[in-house]
Amino acid sequence: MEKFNLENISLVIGILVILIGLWGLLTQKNLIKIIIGFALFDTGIHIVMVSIGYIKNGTAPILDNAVDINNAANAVVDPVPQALVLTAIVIGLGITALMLTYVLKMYQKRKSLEINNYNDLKW
Amino acid sequence: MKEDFKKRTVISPEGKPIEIDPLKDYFSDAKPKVYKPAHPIIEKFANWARANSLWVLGFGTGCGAIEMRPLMTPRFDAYRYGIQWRPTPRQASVFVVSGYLSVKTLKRVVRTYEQMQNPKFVIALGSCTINGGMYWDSYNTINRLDHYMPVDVYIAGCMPRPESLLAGFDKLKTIITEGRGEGANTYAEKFDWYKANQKKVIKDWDMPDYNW
Amino acid sequence: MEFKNIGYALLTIFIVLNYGLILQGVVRKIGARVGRRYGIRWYQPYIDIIKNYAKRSTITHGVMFYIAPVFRLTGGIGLLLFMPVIFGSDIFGNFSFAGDLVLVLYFQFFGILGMALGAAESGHPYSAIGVSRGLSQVTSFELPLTLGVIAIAMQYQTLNITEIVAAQQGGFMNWTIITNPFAAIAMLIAFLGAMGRSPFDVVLAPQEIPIGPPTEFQSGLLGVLQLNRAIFPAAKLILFMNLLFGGATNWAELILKTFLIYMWPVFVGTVFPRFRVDQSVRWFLTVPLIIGIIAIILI
Amino acid sequence: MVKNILIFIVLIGFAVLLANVFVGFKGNSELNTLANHYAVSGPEEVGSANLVTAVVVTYRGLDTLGEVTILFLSAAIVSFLLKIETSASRKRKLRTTSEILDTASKILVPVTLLFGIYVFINGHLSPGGGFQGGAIIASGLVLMLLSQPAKEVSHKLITIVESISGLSFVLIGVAGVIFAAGFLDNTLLSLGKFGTIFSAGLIPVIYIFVGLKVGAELSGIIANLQENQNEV
Amino acid sequence: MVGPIYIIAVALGTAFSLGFFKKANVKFSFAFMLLAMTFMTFISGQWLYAFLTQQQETIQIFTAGFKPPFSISLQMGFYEAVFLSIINIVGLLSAIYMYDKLKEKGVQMMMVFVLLFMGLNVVVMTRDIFNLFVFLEIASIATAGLIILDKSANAISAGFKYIIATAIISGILLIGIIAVYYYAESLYINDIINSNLSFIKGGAVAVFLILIAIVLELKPFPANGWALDVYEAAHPGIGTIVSAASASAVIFVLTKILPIVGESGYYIIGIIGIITFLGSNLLGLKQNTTNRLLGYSSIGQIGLLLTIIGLTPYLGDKTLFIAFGVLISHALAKAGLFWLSGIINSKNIKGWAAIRRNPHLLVLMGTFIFALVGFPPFPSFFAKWELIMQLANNDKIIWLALILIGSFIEGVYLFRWFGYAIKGENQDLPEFKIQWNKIIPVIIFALGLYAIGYYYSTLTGSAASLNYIPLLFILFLYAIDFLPVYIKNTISIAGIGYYLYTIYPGLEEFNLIFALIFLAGGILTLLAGYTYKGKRQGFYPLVMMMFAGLLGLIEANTTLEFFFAWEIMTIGSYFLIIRGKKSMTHALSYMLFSVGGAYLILAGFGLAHIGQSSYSLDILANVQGYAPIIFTLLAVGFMTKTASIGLHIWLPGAHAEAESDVSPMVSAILLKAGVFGLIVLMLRMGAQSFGSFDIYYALAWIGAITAIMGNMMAAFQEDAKRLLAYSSVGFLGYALFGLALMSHLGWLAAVSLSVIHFMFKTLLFLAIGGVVMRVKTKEMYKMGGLIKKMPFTFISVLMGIIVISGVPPLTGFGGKWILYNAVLDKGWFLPAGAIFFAGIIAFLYCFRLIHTIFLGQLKDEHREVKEAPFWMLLPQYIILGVIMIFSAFPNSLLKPIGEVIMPYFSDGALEWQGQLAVSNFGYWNGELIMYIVGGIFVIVFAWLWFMNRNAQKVKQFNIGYSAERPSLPETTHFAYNFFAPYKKALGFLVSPIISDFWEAVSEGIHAIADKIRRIYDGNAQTYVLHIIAFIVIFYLIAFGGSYGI
Repeated sequence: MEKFNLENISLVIGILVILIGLWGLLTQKNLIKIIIGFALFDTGIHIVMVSIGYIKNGTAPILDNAVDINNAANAVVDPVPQALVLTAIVIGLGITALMLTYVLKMYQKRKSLEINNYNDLKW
Repeated sequence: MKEDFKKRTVISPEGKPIEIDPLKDYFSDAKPKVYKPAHPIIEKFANWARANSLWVLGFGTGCGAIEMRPLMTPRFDAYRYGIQWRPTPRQASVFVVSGYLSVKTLKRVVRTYEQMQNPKFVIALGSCTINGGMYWDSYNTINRLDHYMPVDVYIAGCMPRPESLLAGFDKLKTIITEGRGEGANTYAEKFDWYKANQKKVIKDWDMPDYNW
Repeated sequence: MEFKNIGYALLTIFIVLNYGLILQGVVRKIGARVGRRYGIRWYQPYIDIIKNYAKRSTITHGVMFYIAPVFRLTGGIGLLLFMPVIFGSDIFGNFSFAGDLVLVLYFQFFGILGMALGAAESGHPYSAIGVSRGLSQVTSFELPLTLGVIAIAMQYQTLNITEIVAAQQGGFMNWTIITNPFAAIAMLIAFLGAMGRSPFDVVLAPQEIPIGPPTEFQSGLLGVLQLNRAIFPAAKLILFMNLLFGGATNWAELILKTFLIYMWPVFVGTVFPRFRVDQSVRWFLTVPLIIGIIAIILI
Repeated sequence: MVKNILIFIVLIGFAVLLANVFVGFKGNSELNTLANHYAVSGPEEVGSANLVTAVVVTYRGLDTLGEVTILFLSAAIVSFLLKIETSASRKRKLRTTSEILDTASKILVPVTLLFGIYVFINGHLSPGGGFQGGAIIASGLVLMLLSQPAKEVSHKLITIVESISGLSFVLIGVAGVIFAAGFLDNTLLSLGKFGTIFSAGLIPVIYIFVGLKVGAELSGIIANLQENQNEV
Repeated sequence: MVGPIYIIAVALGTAFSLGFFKKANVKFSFAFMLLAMTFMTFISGQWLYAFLTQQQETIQIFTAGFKPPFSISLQMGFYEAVFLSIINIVGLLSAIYMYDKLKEKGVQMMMVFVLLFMGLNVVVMTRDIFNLFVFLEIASIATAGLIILDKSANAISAGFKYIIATAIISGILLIGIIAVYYYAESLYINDIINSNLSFIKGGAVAVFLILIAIVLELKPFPANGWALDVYEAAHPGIGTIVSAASASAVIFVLTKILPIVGESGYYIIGIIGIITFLGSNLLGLKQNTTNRLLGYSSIGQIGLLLTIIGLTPYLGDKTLFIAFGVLISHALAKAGLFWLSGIINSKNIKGWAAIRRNPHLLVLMGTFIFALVGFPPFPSFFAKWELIMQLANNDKIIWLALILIGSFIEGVYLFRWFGYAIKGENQDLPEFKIQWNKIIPVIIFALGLYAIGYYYSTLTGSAASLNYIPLLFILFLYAIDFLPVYIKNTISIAGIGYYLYTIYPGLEEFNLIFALIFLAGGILTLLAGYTYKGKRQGFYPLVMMMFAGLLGLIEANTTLEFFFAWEIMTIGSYFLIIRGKKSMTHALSYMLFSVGGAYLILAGFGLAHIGQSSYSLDILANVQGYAPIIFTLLAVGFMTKTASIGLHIWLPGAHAEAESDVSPMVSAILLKAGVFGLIVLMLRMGAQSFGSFDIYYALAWIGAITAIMGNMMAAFQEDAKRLLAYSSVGFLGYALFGLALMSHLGWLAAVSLSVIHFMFKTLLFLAIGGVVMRVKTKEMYKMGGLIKKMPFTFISVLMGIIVISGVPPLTGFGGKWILYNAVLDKGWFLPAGAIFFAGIIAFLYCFRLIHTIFLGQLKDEHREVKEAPFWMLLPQYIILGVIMIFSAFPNSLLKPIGEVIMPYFSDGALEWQGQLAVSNFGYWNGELIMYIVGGIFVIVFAWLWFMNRNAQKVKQFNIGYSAERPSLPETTHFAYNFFAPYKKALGFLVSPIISDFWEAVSEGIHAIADKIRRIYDGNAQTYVLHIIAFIVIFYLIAFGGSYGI
């Protein structure tokens, strides 16, 4: 079965993680859990990114002893998504840190982690 | 005096206070004038017209007023003598005071009389206007109308019948035609006397001396 | 325009004034006779006018009060003079060359407006109430009148009164009342209102608001108004005669026709009791209006 | 409940959307032209054995600068938001640490820091790099703060490290514009011998600054968050 | 030249260095940051200058020494330079504006601030899609940081919502990017464009994801609750940045991305744009919170921009002109308003009444509001004009309509707000003080709007000939506003007079007639201005603006000039109206009807331009298709100014509440602009009908009903000026009726009635204005008997009402007579009957006016009232003189007008024999009538006077009062509810059906808006759900399930 390749499986898993993350983000009422939902969503995206760059039977794109420098093009997986995912992870980290900080501050002001308590601004 | 006729201060739109003396500001206080009759020939013609065009203002405060209405009916038909009823003193020439006059009513009668234009004639209807009639000793009615205004014709009776009224009008006509209907001038000439009489009975005098 | 026209005009005024006064007396006499009374003398209006002029004293409330009767009489005389009184007569054609039917229609208001102003100047509340009623009523009956006039003007393709009369010559079958009955009916109903007789006489309503607008007028001022009361209805009668009944070629015809036309409001007035203003306004804007619209549609 | 059903429906829709995005995905059997270029010419052009590093630091150096900036931003905002205004009268109730943790951390923290430094210095040769190294350094700090919660971290030091390394990164980039072919041009330094530590041009230098900077930034964030802990 | 890369370097360097100054002097840090911002602005400005003047080529900047796609590249072209300049200028001024805040909050926020702008700069320049993502993230995070500048609870929770929402959006963007990378095998935008992803299975969806994510960054309705919270909670300076700078950058990104998507992208963008535009403005209606309202407006404007971008395929090469005009107006105006809101510091828009304390601030606010709504001379005006023209040309009628509706709704709440600012009544107004650093940016942007507006007008080919001299004169008057009133009045009169003198030789036909009405009328009414003492701040520029507009109408040769003038006139008159007492609501409804009418006119002109290359007004004469629709649109548009029935509800209040000498301007003069418009329209378009239904017949009926209703309403008013205002409504009904007749006489009647109406309405408004000035009330029943105190005014009013009522011998009759003849000529009898009915109803209010004010009983407090001031009387008597001349010699008025009409309608013209006018039906000799009536009058009067020369003068209570006597003038003056019986009979006709209708419409829309805005429940999760749902729904719209699994 062509469909059950490694990359396909990880892609689907990635998508599922995205969806699960979104579900958590949308349904949980606790702010921390919402942030966890977001982290899942983010991670799912990262999985998807890495899956996209996978080459069948490729190895890590590091030209050390394991890879022949002249045959590198046929031996390694795509380095670009890996580079991108690195950036994306850092960005995700920054965002998550900010979210946590905001929640911390919100909690300090109101002593509540319930998202419904922060509806003052609306309409 | 009625509250409305007392002096008051109002604020003008500019914010300045204005003293208002209603009796002075709202009513003319000119004295009545004596009008000389015109040249006899003209006057005679005018008197004929006056006699044949009697516009009546009925002052129906007493019981006698009820006797005036039949004059308009087909039975008596006063119109044929040139007698018509007018609802405003400005246009009427004959003032029919019917019946007793309480002090309060007298005030109105005087005012109405003064608002009529010269020449004007007064018919006093019923005994009450002559000597007080059955109310002669009442605390609140006057006994003789001619102390307060010149009366041209008295019609005696209690009540006088419409026929008497017609006779009274007829008499008035004669008086006018003969040029004796100068009541208005008499009133102006003896104004002070009439006023004094009026003021004697009307205690709360709150109007100008002559009501134009 | 020549100066002799002024002379002719004075002649017309004189005739119509006398005719108006006599008509007034006669009509009242007739009214009395209907009521089984003897009634006034036919010349009583003359006496009344003389009497009023013979009054020795007069009061005035101010300039407009003084001018109002002048406006009123000017309105009446003007209305008369802007119409050809006798068809085909140079002498009694008056100043009809100055304007047409529209002028005549609008000139009616000259007097009304002036009178209203004078009445208001007197400061008498009842005068003002009378004016309010009068104007309300005028506005309502003018609508069928206007529709009728438009219908007639379209029928004859002219606004020139002389031409309208000319078109009706040659027997009563040519009269507008026969040739254009709806317009004529609408106008005749409006005429009832214009004459101010019962049932549309709540404007004056003697005793209630003493006699409405002229309440404060007396002596000579009232005399002028009385002159107008003679001329103005006569002028209106002449107008309707010209428009609906073929005009008149001589004074006798004029007197006969106008007298008969006058009987119409007199009869109605004798039979019907008084309308309140709101009732008459509503009434004028229903039945006569519909008739007027029919007249317009049928052009 | 209705809301959850609604969310579910929307997510189904979103799933369909995602499925359709990748409906054309058939896996790769060989590198595409871009990746191929990196794999083939990368070693010559950049001289980095780690192709990912080559891409991250050189080919897509601007992204990396951006990344660093994002972390910097986050750190700045966190420190701004969590700035303790009244430090003098502040009381903190902190958990006491266990003996084991305390002892272990004393051994492990220096090792961790050292490892972090190793990782970013060798970023062009082996898996890892500035970010990874920085993160490891910051995890050392976490360990330290776990064992000694009351320890005051010098924010001043963190800031200075952060600023200096950041500034250096930028200056290196500008130097590329002035002295070489473009912003963040790697060939400002010679590429050296492929596969050795002093190779790949500027990459190790940049990665050192990145590592320091990331370490400092993450440490700053952690320290700030930790200082807000258990505040009365 | 300094390379663009230094923008990044300087910004980053500054940000990183700021850390060193942490404990050092904050002022120094700020100066450092400001220096960096200045440098960034300088770089972008320098490039812009190079592109503008030196034909600079677009350059690519490669990083790392490699060519794309292998490395990230930036691009600097003309458009990049423009956007960078806007963004950086906004940034620089924002920094100055937020000086104290940033200083207070310390260096971190300065770092964040600089980095935000660095992010935006790179976003504009980058050509790499992933790099775009990274720097967008920088911008987002920096924004999130700035949101919490105040550290208030609301700000932090808004910031949290913002982060979550943008994080989700960027996640989606990231998914899109990675998929695109897979399909296109490159991250370089040019490569991606070349790989035509739209045709690849999956690729299209991937591209769609990127597109929708970028669009979501622009906060489309309804997936924008988070953004609104930000606008509301954050510092106004942040609002400025988000709405002006960030939005500009993202819009630019969108234009970069769109080529990847291809045609279908435009379609989606267009739909999203229009939904956003309409939805956001609709919800804006219910807002009372200043910053949130601005937020809705911002989003609305962005929606409009999206729409424009979406319509690119139809707008062609005009897109840029249009989009940039809208964008720059939005950016500058919105920035200015946000900044102002920071100065005023009132959360509620009602609190903005405080701004009145400083009229100059009010001028600034007005500038921004008018620029937003798209009034001239701002760039948005020209952009909107061009937009409508192009849409019409491409037959996009629905789009055209929707855009106009949206713009209208936006105008509603903006002008409501502005109304509160000018006229709102609020007891506890917030105090504010103006700091130099806050006001300077505002002033710069306001001036920028004018400058760009001027520049834009030179770009518009057909607007090149716009006449700016009157506008300069206005500016001059604004500059000398500190002088006393008599100097300014003299200058104004001289200005108008001189201008009239210079243009007089070039005028002919209707233009001459209306120029005389407008300008001579202006001079006459300005004469009354000498009455006023003191400075009368702000009055003269506004008056001149209205007259400039009127003048422009006359001088207009092209549709654009006409519309330009129309809008200028509207602005001027709006301000004049709102100067009156209690005029807030009236001015608002005036403005709304004006704006609505203007949009109809715009649409009409747009449709008329289909298939035309010229912009001349004469294109109306040969339109290609849609003729009846064009005609109806334009006619209704003009009828909002003539206040025809249904569109009249603004008028009475507006005219009644205006100042004494403003009422005649707006009533006697301004309304004629509508008549003029109708004349221009009818002359060119001629007869129009829908199938067999004659539009003119409908117009005639509208005119007739307007006349009846206007007059009847007038009869029932208690307020003298309101009465006159309704009378104007009625009279304009006649004019409309006359025009609709489309015959010589009809037009003669309409034009002469317009002239006459101008005269007597000026007369009456001035006279009544003088009375009101003296007695300080407008309620007629509170006056009475003033004839003795103000005889000259009385004479004016008397003559005025005689003219109104059309009684011979005065000139009003002439109009009636012509109308009669015209009707008979035309044969429309039923509406004619209605018209004459209306004419008779006029008696009611005429009499009432003169009776209740001048006749009857004088009131206590008016015993010492003086005659109206000389300068009020002078224009009245000048007019009176002219009226008498026209009355006695009607051909002096009618003959020239007839000759003007002759070339267009020659049938049934009047024939003049001296003063005798002869028509097909009748004849009329005004002079003779005058003599006859005068003669009779004099004779009768002389006789009466002779008879009664000795009459006794009596006083006001000397009346026959049923033997009693009155006691108070108040109870004796019969004035209140004067026509009670008439009301009883016909009052049902004037039941306020029309205002009820409009009220119901307005309330209904507000209720809908209120319901819809409940979707913004303040919960971050809901907002995320909106985002996801938005994506899914538009996915379904875009692909319709064509790729279903």
